[in-house]
Amino acid sequence: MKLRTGLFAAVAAVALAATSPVQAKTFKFAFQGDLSSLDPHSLNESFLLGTLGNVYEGLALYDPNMQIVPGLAESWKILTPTTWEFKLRKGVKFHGGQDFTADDVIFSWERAGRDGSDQKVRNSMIKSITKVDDHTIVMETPAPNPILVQDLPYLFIMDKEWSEEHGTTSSTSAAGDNAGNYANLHANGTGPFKIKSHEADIKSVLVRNENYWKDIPTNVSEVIFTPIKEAPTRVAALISGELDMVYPVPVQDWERLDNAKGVKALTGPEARTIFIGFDQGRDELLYSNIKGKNPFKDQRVRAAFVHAINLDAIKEKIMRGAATPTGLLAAPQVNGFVESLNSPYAYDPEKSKALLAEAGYPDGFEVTLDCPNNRYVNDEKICQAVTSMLAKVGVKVDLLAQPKSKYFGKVLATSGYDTSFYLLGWTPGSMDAENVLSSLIVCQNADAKKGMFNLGNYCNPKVDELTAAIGSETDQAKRNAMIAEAFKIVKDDVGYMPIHQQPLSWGVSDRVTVNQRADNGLDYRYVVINE
Amino acid sequence: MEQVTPATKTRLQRFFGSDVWYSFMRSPVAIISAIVTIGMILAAIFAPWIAPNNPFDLASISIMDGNLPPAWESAGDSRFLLGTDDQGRGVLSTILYGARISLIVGFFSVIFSMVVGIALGLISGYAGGRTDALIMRIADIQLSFPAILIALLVDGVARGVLPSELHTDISIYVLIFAIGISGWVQYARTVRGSTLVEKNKEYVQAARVIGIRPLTILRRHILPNVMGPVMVIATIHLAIAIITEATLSFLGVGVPPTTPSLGTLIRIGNEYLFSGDWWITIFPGITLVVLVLAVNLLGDWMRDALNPKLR
Amino acid sequence: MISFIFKRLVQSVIVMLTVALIAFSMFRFIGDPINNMVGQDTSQADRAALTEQLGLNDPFLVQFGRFALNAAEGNFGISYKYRQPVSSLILERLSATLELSLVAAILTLVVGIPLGVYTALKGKGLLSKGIMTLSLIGVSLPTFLIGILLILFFGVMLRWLPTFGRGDVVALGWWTTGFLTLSGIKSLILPSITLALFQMTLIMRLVRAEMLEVLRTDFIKFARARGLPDRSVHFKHALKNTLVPVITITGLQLGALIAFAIITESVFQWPGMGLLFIQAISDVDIPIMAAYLVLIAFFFVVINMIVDILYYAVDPRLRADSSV
Amino acid sequence: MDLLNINNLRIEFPSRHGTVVAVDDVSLSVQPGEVLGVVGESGAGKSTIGNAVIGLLEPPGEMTAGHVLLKSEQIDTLNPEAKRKIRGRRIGMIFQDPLTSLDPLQTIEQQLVETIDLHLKLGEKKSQERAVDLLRQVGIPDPENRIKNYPHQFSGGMRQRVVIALALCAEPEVIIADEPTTALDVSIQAQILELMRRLCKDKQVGMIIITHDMGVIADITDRVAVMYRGKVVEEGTTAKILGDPDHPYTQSLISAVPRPDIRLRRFPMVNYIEAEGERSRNIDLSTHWLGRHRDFEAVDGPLLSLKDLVMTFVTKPAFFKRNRSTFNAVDGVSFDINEGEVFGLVGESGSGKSTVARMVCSLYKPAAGEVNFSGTDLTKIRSENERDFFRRQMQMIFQDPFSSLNGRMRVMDIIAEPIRFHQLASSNQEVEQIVNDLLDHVGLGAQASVRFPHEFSGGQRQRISIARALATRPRFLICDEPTSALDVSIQAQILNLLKDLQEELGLTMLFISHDLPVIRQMCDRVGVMKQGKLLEVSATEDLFEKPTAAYTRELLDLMPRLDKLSHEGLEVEGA
Repeated sequence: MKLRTGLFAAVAAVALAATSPVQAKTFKFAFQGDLSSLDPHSLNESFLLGTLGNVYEGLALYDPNMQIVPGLAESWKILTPTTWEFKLRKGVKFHGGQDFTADDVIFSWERAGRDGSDQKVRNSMIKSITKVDDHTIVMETPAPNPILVQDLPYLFIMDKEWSEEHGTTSSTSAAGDNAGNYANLHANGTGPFKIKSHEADIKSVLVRNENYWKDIPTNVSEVIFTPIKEAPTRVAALISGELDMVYPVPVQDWERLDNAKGVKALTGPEARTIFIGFDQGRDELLYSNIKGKNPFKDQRVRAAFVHAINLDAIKEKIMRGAATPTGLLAAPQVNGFVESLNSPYAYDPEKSKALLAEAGYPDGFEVTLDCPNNRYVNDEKICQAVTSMLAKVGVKVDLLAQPKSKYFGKVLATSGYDTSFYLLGWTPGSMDAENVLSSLIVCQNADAKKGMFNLGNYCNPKVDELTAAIGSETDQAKRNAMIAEAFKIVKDDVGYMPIHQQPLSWGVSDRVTVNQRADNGLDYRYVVINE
Repeated sequence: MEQVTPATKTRLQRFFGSDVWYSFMRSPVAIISAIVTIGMILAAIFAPWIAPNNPFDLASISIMDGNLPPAWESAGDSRFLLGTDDQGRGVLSTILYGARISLIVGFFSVIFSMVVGIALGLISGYAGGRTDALIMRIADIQLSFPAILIALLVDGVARGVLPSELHTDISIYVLIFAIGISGWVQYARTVRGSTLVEKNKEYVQAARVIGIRPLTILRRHILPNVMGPVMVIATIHLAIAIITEATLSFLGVGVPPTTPSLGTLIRIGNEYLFSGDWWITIFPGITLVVLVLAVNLLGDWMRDALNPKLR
Repeated sequence: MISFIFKRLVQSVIVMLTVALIAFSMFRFIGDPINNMVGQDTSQADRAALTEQLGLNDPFLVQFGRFALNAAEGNFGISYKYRQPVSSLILERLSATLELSLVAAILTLVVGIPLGVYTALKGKGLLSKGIMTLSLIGVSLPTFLIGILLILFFGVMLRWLPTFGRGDVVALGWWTTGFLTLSGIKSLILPSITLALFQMTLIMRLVRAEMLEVLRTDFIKFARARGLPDRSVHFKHALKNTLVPVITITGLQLGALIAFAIITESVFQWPGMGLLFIQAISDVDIPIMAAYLVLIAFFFVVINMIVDILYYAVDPRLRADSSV
Repeated sequence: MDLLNINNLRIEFPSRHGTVVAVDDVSLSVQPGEVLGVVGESGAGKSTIGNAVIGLLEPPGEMTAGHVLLKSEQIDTLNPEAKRKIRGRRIGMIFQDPLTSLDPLQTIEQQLVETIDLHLKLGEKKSQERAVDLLRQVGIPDPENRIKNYPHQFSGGMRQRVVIALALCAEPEVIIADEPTTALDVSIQAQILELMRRLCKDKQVGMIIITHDMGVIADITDRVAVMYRGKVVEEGTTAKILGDPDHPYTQSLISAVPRPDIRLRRFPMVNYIEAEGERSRNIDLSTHWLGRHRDFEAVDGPLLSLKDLVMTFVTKPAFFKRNRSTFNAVDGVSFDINEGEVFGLVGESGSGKSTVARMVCSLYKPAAGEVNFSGTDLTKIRSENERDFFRRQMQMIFQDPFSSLNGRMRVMDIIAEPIRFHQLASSNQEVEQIVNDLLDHVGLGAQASVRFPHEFSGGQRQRISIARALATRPRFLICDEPTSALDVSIQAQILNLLKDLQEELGLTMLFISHDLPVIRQMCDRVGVMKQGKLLEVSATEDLFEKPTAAYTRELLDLMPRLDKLSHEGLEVEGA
């Protein structure tokens, strides 16, 4: 009996310890996917970058409205069109206590360019970095680049010392050794939160960095992130009060969230454009019944496709009115957005049929549409709707919807762009149209790391010329005019089939106030727990 | 009219005169479940003729009809009795077609298991010795793994081996194979057990004394006598196969959403459960449960009827 | 007894080797392991070096031997997706799955066996018929549907119980437990019921069938003819004899719980091995699949051993010292 | 005062085909120290009476009339709890199969002590002492130690002793024994019967023995009630019923019992229960189908000659040969059978006699030795086709009429199978003709051919078996316990049929039985087997009159004494 009482007391004590409200303000949230690594250079993916943006920082930061503000660099100035000088912030310490210096910037830039890194594009924007003194550096770009700082928030700075000490001088990849890359599971940044624990696909706990260099609004002392794959589970967990915030929330659940007590849907337009691309590069499509030629090389076929799609129906029925149909690959939040080009291609199935007949496919043809099923808002459903709409003009689409890991494994450069017809979404990391042009629209050029995400290799030399010029044009007005011209060409060529700007769709408890950034990023700096 | 003597009864008459039929006619549960099962099978077979619209004909469905509630609700549309899903497919029609796929997968995987299981069970039981030991050891090992796990593994392996563009087209065959291969052990063990009993019965020895060759003995004498328990297992297995298919589809490794089975429908509908579009998931869910329940009840009754000592 | 255990051990080793062979074949022949490990930029020479370094050029048996030895040490290589050692991924999730399965197993036995006995003894009663009908409905409801309905009812509508995850867990060394916190225990309720329900009905029906079978035997008839009271006939003689065949199948079913947890974990976002496995399947993360397979086989082998020994303890006929 | 009275008992079983009256207006009584035999063939309703008396009638059975009095106290109307208290305490029960009557998971002691303590409330210690004492009384050696054993550690006879001890636990006034010795070998049977008789007299217990076996009746009972179709047709002292039966059923029953002391030419017509059927006799073998193709080579010497036959069985299977343990079921058996002779093989269960039969017809492959049939060693034949030639000449009739016919096939197909296989007929029409002839010949009639086996009684099925065996026109017939599963009157019919066929067709026979009286009726020469060895071979009359082996003498001594049975209507051979 005595033993039992003792045991009970011990259990109770442990239970108490685990549940007793330490003066912690804990913010719990869930996302549909996992934080796949803690290595800041391992994957160029929005969620990873957004989350690690609370742990690591770049030379510049986004403010709540996605405007660039100084970060680890106090200030910068353009010396020549291709050289910039950055004054680094003094007195900043990494979580491990190391000082932040110019060497760390140079090391991190180099690391981003090494094997295993997924940030090689950001590395290649800079030709060299010269250390002037411990807190001054000069960057040289390969060509004039007026928007260089736009790309700096996600070029995260790691501590050189720490990295070398733990042998993680190149980014995490799955190569050989069983020990794994140290930075994959450990982090040492300068950001406002530190990683307390990270169990892949189970839970990550972050705690406040009390020595953060800047005053920030948040009163959160601990953040618990749980990946929840199933949308209904996610929503249920929010409604039942277990979580403070979940995202994304299925658009059809907005009404339900707003009606439920203590929670609401937090929505807004995302800077992400969803579009469908055609393989226009190959002479014969990989996945089609048309042999010996590529129907997508014919502008009329592409035009027929875009006119067959009823974007309003997709908006109303699949997105529950929550998307903005578009005719442009850049969203309104993106610098260089062109209002006049934003109107979608008209829905006109008759014209579509006529164009197909004109191009020599009166009975249509067959093609396979590659589609992710867990990446974008209702991605698979959009593809299904497109499939059914194309069926009405005689095009038989085979839909291959896969989880994002497999989908990206198939369609990206890694597998040699193994697709004929695909759905993709894009948010320009720099929030500038140039990123859209150079990633999605210029001809593929593996050496120059250009057009890397132009999976169908749409290629128009005029656009390439304009993009090159845009890259080095510093006059904002001239630059925007050139961007508009390039987008006009793409639109006339029907280079892509833009669908819509997808909505941001968060579910938030009334207990907290969060800032919803247009790139779907959750910045803990602005999370406030209401009393 | 001449009296039919017992000596000239046909097989059908024999069946209707049998105790099994008698017990069937006396069990309302069995009758109802048989009617439900047969009704659903017929509805699935004739889905293309009785479904109000064809959910697989992409050209005929319109997304503008999407998310309509059942016809009796104010926003409902009389064309879609049970409402529509987000793509504008009538739920009633998708259920009919979905049940068709579920039943196809169920039936063929059961047949697959049955053929493999009976063949191996007969061989194992009749041959004995090392053949028997080997087959039964394999069966034991496989039995260590629940069917759902084996089906998942086979499915996973198939995904790894086959090019991804094939997945949609052959996913149904992969499913049939995966569920089928996971179920043979039960048949094999039962058939082996019965074969061991039957082969020592004197009618088999009589056939051997006559000189009948083993394969003929297995086919003509033993097989018909071990089919009773096999039919019971097959019925119960059908229910399990349908559930397994639904589960795999629910987990996202079953049939693709363009040709949804009941499990896929529930998975799709599950996303709408909170938004108030309950009909997308509730109706397929009810259909699945009713179908499986009916088959289970039938199997349950059959086990009791064919095994009179259990009553 | 010793030789009996030794024999079972040898059999277990054979089973494990067979399963390891299947797992290894999956790992080796599905997709190119090298391709899954390196990036697109890796040169042909580096690939060749890695192939050599990993020993993928060695004879099949050598490779298999190495795989088996590594597996025996718990080393299953690196997950393609997580870029972490599979063993650490599994270890993080092991306690979650085992705790869930354990609670479900206890539920299964504590509810299933008494209900089976009750329905066998009171076969004609209304309650008993009701239980039987309910059990059939239980067997007919797919696990995932049960889970969804439970979440909807108890989590969302009533807000009584958590709808996902394990709640707060306490780490005891590498083992994390949810038993020591209120939220951990609350979190266990819905998933364990979901997981247990199907097995519970199975066990119940099995116990009922076996019990009915035993009740028809001559020794029960003889026990009644000696005037033994029902309590003794039912529980002393019938139940004990019922349990002999039930033990084997129960062992298998309890093992199955661990694997069936895949579905439950998926519905409840329970951070266990099953969730890891199901995601590995959609990602074709072969090292995880292989490791999971071997681990499940290991659990089964252990459970089977325990069952055999129990069987041995319960049934005197198996003990070899019988004489005439 | 009667100890137990059963008055006008009527028991009904409602069923789909209407209500079956299992017991109809039966009245019986037992005195202390008296053994009452209830005898009848299967389905006579005798076991139902026993169950009704102890209140354990199996549903849906129902006692619709009559009452049961124990010492003038009516017990059938008592409540279930009161009935339970009578069971074991005042009425003990012994069932047929000792192998299944004991709980396998409890020691003998646990089962005995539980029962003793329940009824006599002696407490643990006293109950244990009594349990040991009881075991000693029923003749279990070393009871102090054996009591700790589990049932599976006892042999069948010992287990029946334990069952009897359990029935005696609480000194009941009445014991009902339902076929107490049917599952036992004849030597054990005699011991058990002796034990029961002694206990009955010593303890002045009233005993009802329910049996189908006239030998048991003759051995142990004081009075006999003969049951037929639910009714008691005749009741009286054992001597009267056996020696001078009044009722025609009893007369036919008794005349059908094979006698150990005399050899009959044929059993008298015993068709009280089931018509023997019209056989087409006197066929002319020179023209009839059965006579054709009988062009077997004549043999010098014996038709069948066995030399040092050995058969080994695996008792503990294992994947590797060296781990297996084996025993020799047949160990060096040699004997000859001459053309036209009926050779009997007799022995208790497990003596290896059936194994010999199965080796002769190649169902088992001998581990060693020769099976010479018309000069060819069958064990040396490798090709199946070559073996078919001998299979045609050699057929077998099995013991169990319920399992020896494939229930899924019509009688036509069953009998036609060997004809078709050996291609003994040129057309389907001819096959059908032959099958109908055969059915006629075994007394079933051609109309039987379209029916299924389950539509026939056990005796009729055995006739179908015989017809199938004859379908290859064999010269050699093996009969493996062909009548041991049959009621005694049906047994007589089948034995008659076999005798007739043997004479008509000049068949050579190997006749296997555990039943010495049957052997005496059927065989010309007899071999006695024990534990795989052939102890002696001699002419039948010599064996019965002057056995050489000690074991044979023992067997003969243990045979039930049937000399009190009426000889009326019997045609004794040689007399």
